[in-house]
Amino acid sequence: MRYALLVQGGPYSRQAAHSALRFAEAVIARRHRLETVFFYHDGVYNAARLAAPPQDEPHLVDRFRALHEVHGTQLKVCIAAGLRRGLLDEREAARHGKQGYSLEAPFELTGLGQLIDAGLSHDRLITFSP
Amino acid sequence: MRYALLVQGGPYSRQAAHSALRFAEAVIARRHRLETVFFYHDGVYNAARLAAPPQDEPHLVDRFRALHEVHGTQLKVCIAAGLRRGLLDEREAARHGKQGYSLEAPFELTGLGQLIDAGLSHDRLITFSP
Amino acid sequence: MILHTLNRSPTESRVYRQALAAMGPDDRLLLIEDGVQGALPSLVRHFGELDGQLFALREDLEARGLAGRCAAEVLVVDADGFVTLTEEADKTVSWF
Amino acid sequence: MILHTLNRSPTESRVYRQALAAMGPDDRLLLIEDGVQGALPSLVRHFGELDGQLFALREDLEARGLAGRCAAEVLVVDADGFVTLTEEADKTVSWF
Amino acid sequence: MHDESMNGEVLVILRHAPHGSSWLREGLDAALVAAAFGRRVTLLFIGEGVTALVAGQGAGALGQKGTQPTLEMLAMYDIDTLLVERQALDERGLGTADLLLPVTTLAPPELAATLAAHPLVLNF
Amino acid sequence: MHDESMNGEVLVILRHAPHGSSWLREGLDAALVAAAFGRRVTLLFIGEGVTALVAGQGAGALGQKGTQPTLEMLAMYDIDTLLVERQALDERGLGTADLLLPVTTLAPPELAATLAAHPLVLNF
Repeated sequence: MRYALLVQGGPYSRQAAHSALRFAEAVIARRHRLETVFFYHDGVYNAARLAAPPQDEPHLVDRFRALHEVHGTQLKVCIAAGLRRGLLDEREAARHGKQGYSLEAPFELTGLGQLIDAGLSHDRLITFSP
Repeated sequence: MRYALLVQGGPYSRQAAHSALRFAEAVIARRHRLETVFFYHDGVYNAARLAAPPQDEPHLVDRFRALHEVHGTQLKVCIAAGLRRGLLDEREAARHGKQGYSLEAPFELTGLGQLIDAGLSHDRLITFSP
Repeated sequence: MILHTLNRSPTESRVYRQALAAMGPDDRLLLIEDGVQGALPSLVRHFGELDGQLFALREDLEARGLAGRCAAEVLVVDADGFVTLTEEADKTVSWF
Repeated sequence: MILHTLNRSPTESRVYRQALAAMGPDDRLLLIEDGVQGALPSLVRHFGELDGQLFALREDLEARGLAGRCAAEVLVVDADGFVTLTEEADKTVSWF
Repeated sequence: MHDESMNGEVLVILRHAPHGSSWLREGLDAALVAAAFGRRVTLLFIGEGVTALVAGQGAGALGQKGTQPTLEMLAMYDIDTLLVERQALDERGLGTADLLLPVTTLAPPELAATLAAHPLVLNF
Repeated sequence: MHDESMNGEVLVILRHAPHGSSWLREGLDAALVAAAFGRRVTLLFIGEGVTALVAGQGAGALGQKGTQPTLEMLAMYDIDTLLVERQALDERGLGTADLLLPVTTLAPPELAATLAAHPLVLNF
């Protein structure tokens, strides 16, 4: 089956992102296709490129990135939720006259319409909330 | 009196930061001295320098910055809570081998000991939680 | 005397019971943010007998369209009154 | 058939009542994260009669030291079983 | 009452009050986007979410705009199926006359049917 | 029982379970730092927080380390006043024998006295 996940909790503050990654691995182990992870609400913080957790803790940003690199999972970050919370890619940073950026590929800023699309076009959408 | 605030909620996701800023203005209007705002838990996200909220919404990062500029309030961000969540100043970014930074002056990364100090040495500590 | 603040509605979160359990006989409870819903006449019973010790923040009531719907026994204060409550209390504890 | 997930303990949050109210006769409820506390024998009564429809996630029970303390009527599944539940359900709704 | 009009494609459940968190706003945004993309959208207000519909709301702390203006725009997006959990109104001493917009109230057994009838359910 | 040993300078109230959120960890961090700076620290576990003390915890999802190792280090920081709300244990069918560490249980009227006795109260 084609799965999409919706992650709404920030890293470290709540278990949601941990649960989503554990579920993602189990989905893949059962030979489903994990096509999309959509980040909304505080879930967008999972795309913060400067996250520096202690070395004896899982690095959530890297774990999500690995889903993309190994399994081709698309990592979509709601642009409206991201901008409010300071998650900008280079293009948005330039558009808002800011130096630097806080979100990098393979995470991509997209509209909420892609969440609706994923929810209707994938076989399953599973949500992990804070 | 000498006041300290503890802000534990992120901007936009919860009202905590809005409530803290409203309270801060009322404290100052009553001629108290607002010496310190300490950011912990998701409160550290209030220091995200790239935050780009819609123009018809309050810009919380700027509002906190104004407390420092106008009233000399110190804006202290818990370093452990910040690093996990991707809030690094230039020094920490360099120390972790990362390009760019996500937190800028007058916000400053400090240890949790400063929260304990503020709680014991100021006349009042008021907490705003998510 | 301790000032306790509560930012959750008693319909959604049971943290109000923790706040009540931790209150001394002279302590005060201030409802803020989503907590002001507890000031509605049909919900205020969750707080039992807190005569003269139960407050709600006016600005948060107004933002939610609840300013005119408060139970009579709730003392409504504005942000300035909130600061006064913190001046009068030895310390303030946040329940969330 | 809908799979509902719940990540809050019934002692802290009343969201479990919303989940129960929204469940159809064949729906299933899976306790995850802090929700697994509801599988304790003294708390499982909050879920009423959910014979064969109440599940709890093994990994979250184990992380909390609760794996050996579950009520007998709770069906314990691991992450693989969680995926199976989502395969079998038409859709999954998250309560938090 | 359950009727055909409840059988939209996307059900957005709103369970949070205005101002206290961004859940209500973000849920409404999801509903508006779905509608803008031509999907039939149903809103279901349960628990504290029913307070989103109380008339006479204002701006929040620091002048943050609330969700009342968004609710008043729903008709422009052809979102006109607003379902409200009757019990949640009762518990708060509210009636439909206290609300901003016309709604359909649901008794408890109708909730499950509403969830079952929509292919996509988003719970905020 | 309320006695002098409860009258530390810093009271840290822990109300959240391990793993589900970072509140417990961040509350314990605040306690350890206060103790490391030479303050007398009291821990008070109420509500769901009492589950932090259940024996036999493991790592969390993805191997995230839990808070049990931190709790086992408390004595090294001279944090030895661990107060637990008796009702919270009862509600969960737990007894002090189920817990990792020796604790003092408090009846409801003792909670307020504990808060009053500490100059600084941090509630997590």
